[in-house]
Amino acid sequence: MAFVSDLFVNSWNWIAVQLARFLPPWAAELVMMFAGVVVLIAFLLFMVMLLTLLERKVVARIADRIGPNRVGPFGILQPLADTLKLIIKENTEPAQADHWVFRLAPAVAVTAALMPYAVIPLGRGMVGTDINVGVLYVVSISSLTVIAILMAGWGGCNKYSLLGGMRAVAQMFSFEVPLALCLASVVLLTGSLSLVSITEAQRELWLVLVQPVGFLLYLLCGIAEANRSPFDIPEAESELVAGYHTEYSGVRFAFFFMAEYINMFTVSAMATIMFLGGWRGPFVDQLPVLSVVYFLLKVHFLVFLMFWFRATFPRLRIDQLLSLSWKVLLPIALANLMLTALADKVAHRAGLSRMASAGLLLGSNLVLAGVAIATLYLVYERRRAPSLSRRYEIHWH
Amino acid sequence: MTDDERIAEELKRNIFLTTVDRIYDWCRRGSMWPISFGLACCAFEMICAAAARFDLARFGMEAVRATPRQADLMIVAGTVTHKMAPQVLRLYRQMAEPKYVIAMGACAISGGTFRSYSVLQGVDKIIPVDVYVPGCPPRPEALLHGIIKLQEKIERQSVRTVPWYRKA
Amino acid sequence: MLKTRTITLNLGPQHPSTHGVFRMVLTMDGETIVDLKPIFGYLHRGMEKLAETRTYLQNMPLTDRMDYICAMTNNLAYAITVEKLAGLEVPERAEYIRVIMAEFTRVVNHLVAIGALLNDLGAFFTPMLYCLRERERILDLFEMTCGARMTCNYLRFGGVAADLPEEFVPQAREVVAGLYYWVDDLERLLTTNEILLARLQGIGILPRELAINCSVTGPTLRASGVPYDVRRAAPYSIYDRFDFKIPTLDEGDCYARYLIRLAEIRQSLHIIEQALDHLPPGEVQAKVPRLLRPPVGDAYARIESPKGELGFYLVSDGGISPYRFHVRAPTLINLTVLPDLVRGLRIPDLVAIIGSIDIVMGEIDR
Amino acid sequence: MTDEEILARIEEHFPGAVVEVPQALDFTIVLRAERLLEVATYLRDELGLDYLISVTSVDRGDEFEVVYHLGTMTDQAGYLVLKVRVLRPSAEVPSLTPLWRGAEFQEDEVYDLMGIRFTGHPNLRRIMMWEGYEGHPLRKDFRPPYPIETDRLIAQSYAESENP
Repeated sequence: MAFVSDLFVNSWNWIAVQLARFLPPWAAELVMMFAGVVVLIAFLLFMVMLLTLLERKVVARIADRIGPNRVGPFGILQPLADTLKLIIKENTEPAQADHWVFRLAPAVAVTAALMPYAVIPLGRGMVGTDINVGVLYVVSISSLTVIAILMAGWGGCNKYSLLGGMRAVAQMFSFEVPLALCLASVVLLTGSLSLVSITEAQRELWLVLVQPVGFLLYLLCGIAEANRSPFDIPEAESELVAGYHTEYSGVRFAFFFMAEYINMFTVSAMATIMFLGGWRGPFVDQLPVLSVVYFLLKVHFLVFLMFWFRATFPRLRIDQLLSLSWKVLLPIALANLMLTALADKVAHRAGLSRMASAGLLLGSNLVLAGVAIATLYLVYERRRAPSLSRRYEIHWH
Repeated sequence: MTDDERIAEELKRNIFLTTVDRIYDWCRRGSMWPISFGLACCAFEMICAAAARFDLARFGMEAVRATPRQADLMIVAGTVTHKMAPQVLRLYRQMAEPKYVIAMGACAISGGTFRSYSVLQGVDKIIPVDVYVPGCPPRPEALLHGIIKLQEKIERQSVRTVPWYRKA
Repeated sequence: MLKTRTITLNLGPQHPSTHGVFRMVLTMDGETIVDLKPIFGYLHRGMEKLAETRTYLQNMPLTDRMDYICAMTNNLAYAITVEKLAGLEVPERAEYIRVIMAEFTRVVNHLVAIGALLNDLGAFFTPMLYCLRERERILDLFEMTCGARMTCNYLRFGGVAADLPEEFVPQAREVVAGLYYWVDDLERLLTTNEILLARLQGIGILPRELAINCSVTGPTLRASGVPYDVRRAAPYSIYDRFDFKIPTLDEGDCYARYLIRLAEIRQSLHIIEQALDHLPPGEVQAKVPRLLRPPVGDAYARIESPKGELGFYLVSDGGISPYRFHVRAPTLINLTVLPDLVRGLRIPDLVAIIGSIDIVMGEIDR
Repeated sequence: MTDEEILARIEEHFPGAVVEVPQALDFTIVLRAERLLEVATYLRDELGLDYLISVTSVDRGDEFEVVYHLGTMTDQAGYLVLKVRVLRPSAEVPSLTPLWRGAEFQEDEVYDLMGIRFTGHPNLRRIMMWEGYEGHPLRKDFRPPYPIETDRLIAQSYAESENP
């Protein structure tokens, strides 16, 4: 029972012990590290497949359809068929392409997407390495994706690709800033940059309960970072054909596809860790194997939100998107950070109990939300009033 | 090597290839992504086929790609005019192998009712067509039937004989 | 100072949001459109020439394939023109049936237009599929009456091809009631959506004077504040008997065009209800010679098709086929304003504007 | 204003502009081609016929007829048919595009399909067929050129696929 209760960690340790019997310690370490990487990548590939299937099913259900159901029972083998097909498909390359850039871009995209998982705890004790600047690492690595997209946009020698690449750069740069600020306020509260300790810090209280504004902002910025609808303008299908991956086919396109879904998973995973208590949940201390289940459930809830948005919302325009980031999200994120710092300090000085300080933080956050919404309403209504002195009243004749 | 051995050897190779063939055909059949390419009236029945009542997604085909590079199937839905023919050809060439073509509707098959100076009398004059779906326009069910026929056709293909792996 | 250059971007003929094979050559400064040159003709099927070699009745199917989303109104326009040319009368019941069909077609077209507009805005398929789902219900009615979903070929000179089946009226009432409810639903989903407002309001403003000068018709014109509707201005068929209102808006932008379509759907449903209530019994087809030979002359007749004023100009030399067959295609003429609307905007706006003008290449190129 | 009044006004202001008023289903005025522009300007600005419904053309053997339908965008409005006849060899008509931008594509179409040139049109081009296409399809004596562009393309395509 003890073994099963923490199945993954225990079996991992067991293998390590077995290896250490006939290998020198450094070799055993190396093998285990390699195995860890392989297992992680395999897990992520499985997740990508699951997500593609889920997305198609969810979007289909929202649109009153059935979704894939022919390949395998209930269509669960659909992603497998897609993957295999993309692998055997021809790799086209435009004659005028910047060949090296064109070929490297997919690899860079996938690498950049995979790297954050070195530090993300997927369950209790299930983390590649627990480095003490985890948050910083994830934020900096995930902005590497933009390089891959720019490479793809440039390399394809296609105007649509180029436009898509340019849009992606603008978009990701602008959303990086408020995103980092949201994470900063979490770091401020938990006092650590390590993702494991941040999860530990939410033992009693999920941070979403004291930082609702931060959570929402993070989710918005995260969706934009992952280029998901309604912020999917770099690959806006109805405008730019397929955006930066217009010229890619076969495996290379599959890589971009994979990178996009892994990014989506990363964003949800980070939101879960930072705000939703990571893998924490009831009975997790008695039965640690549950932690993975909790983690995946929370992540998939957020992913489901993204699918939902995708199926219902129209897309924003690029300038509207950027002004949303710089003029709305950034000020709110800054104010959130300052207010959190202030409230935290006040709570410490006054020596409030944990619950009381949490109440104070939540209160300040809600006040911020109220002020932000009121300001936005005033500003936008006033702006709307003169330039659009329109009331859209239908005259009947 | 005796004949028996040779036969056994050959058999082994074939059995291996058959399994490869099965997987090869299965994955192409299961995930045919059409290019979003509508020419005329039939395009609308094609869109209807993707809508709630007929639901093309069941075949894993709702992943309509806007770019020819990522598409496997070109549904020529509608009249191909002489002015459009070069672009159709070009789109077909931009698609990556393996690729398939369904000629949907009378116009794409033979020019249909438009026997006039500007209409190409059948898209098969410029690109090879795998399945013809008659009708003006064909009902979405007819298109689905055509797609199933194409899947059957794909199932009978073999890695060794498909044209796109042959050295020219 | 950095030197910049404009780039030329070819949108189409194959592009996800050109609604067919429409090509636009854009001159762009970064993402801003400096100029636009529309290029048509990728679906030019030579209908007008073809029609000169076929009898009058044989041309009816050609009109189905013009604006393939609203076959019934095309039929109606053509039938009215030939009836004017040949001086034919239409029985009462047939007129009512025509009106019912034409208004259902209007609903179908506006549903498709709204769905396509949302699709262009990037609402991944869902609103489009909802619209198509409702459209199917109306197509069922068409199919029940004439056997075809899209290319109906239902109207005849001096009547309609067949009487309504028995179960048509109750089912039509059901569909109408369902649509009322569903249009409200659609409004709840879309009309106040903040992203939709941001994308559509103030985009592609078409001034009233420009609209008139460019002979723009249909919902696009009415969204610019001109209450011009052929059904009211020059009633054809029996439109003078129905109580309906013409909605107009003063703003003239994409959102106004969207609202006009929604309003017109409700008005059409209202007309259908009245027509169903007063549907008289009797013949549906007047006595018309099987091989029609209209007297020498020419005639122009027009109707308010869902996309604008659809007119046919027919010249007869007394023979069995028209000497000249011309279509006044509303969408071709509506597109005149496109370069003016998009100048200075961006590609996403262009896509929204095209969606809101509601074009069908089959009619533009013929 | 009734059709007859309009005709009277035109004849009063532009003596000699009206060639003929034929019997027709719709009230029709046949105008002299060179007077078309001024009459149309007058009709638009003075008589309020501000809506150019359609522009089309008919091939009548040795002459072409260009047909304009003019109306207003008000209730209870009829329309007026203006016709202009030009002889086949020259086939030139003043363009109405400077007056009504709505005429632009329609005149392009008439030029493309019937081969009537519109003088003063800002951008007269083939709108339906491609540039360099021979002939004007709607003329009665039109024979499709052979082999046409696509045939060459097809031949080329086959040649490439056989021996790449």
